[in-house]
Amino acid sequence: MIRAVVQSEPIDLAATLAAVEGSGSGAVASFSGFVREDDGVRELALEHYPGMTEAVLHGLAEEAVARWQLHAVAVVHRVGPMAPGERIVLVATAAPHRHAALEACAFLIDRLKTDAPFWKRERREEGARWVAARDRDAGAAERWR
Amino acid sequence: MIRAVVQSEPIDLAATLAAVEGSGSGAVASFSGFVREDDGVRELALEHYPGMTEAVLHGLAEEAVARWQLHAVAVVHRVGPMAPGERIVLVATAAPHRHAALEACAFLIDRLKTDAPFWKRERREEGARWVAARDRDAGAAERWR
Amino acid sequence: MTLAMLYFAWVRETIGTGAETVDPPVDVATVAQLIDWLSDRSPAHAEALADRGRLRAAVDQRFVPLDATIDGAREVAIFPPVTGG
Amino acid sequence: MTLAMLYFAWVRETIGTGAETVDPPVDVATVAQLIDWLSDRSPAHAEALADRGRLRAAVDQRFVPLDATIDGAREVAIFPPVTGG
Repeated sequence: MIRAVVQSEPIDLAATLAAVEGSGSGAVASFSGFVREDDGVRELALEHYPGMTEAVLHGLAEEAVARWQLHAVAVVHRVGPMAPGERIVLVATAAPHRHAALEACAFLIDRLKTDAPFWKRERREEGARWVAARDRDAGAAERWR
Repeated sequence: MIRAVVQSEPIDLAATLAAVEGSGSGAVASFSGFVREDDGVRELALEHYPGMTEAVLHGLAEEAVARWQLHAVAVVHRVGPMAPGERIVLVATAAPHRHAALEACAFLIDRLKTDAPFWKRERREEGARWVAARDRDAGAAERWR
Repeated sequence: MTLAMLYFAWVRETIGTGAETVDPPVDVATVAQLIDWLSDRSPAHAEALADRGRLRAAVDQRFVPLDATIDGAREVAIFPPVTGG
Repeated sequence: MTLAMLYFAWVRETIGTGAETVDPPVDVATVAQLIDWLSDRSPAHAEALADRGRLRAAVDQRFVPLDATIDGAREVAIFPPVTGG
């Protein structure tokens, strides 16, 4: 099972994990990224490139399936405005072995950060700004190439 | 928050993840191990060493918190009889950064496999047997020392 | 050559639109040359496209370096470095 | 010296009990010597404890090698290699 979704609705963790766990695998890993609650951001808004985004996410999911022999993978990314504490992204993987499941999660989130066309704009007390890309994200993605 | 639990009841994924996510962190990772559905096991029964098990799990959780600056960690392990497809173990971590959360999950499940006193007995069509320890699990735990 | 241009994030905000159709002359062969040509469309375009180091591009929904050709392209997108996840 | 012995998994099954209180003589100083001494308690003990390579131990709820001392111990557990997770 491959599920790659971009949505403006809140991400349903339970439903997504249940779908991945339904593959009957021995090992399931997940990673969620959240709008941090502790650094003064009042709202985070995500913009994306419709069409390209979904294709990139699906391609990364397919690459992970091939590389780690995954039984199931889900990549769900939210767009639009979000409040602190809300889930921005969820990746989940099912594999025969624990290291495959965890590594594939790391791969998906690292590569998503550099390969998928999303842009974050954060609103703080002092105003709104587009978030700058971080060099360390490029480095993290590089280790999977 | 540190939660280290051994229980005979089914593991409540949603409640456990909600508790870990409640820390307000930017990154939450999880790993679940299941009774495989595809290799002929009809029932898996877990025995453990009451008292020592809980202490070991709590100690591993504390070590993970210190090593990866986790905001929250949960380790929940089931004991007693389980059917194929049921969750045996859940580890979940909340951290400021994604790699910390994912690495801490790998550490917890790797070390739990060699350090926590659990024993698996599986029942198949041809009879029941105690599961033998695997050398590769010792190797996986060794990389964290 | 008719191109569908797409702009995202602060490139979109500064230009004032997320999409426009353009018809560059045939000597506009690369994304970088396209950016040069687009910069003359308005002061807003010029401002948004001034700093090449902060711009990234996709041709027909694939990331490309700015020196990539636009030969045969239908859709070109210009945007800042991505920040998802 | 009174010791609470605990047995788990197939060690427990083969011996036929998961817990017993024993009172080894003072010259029983290590886990290995305790295993030798326990083996004489019954044929079931002898069978369960025959293959040292398959046995692991904990003294007062800490894993120890078989040559560890039992001096001052209150609880000693003998079991196969663990298989949780």
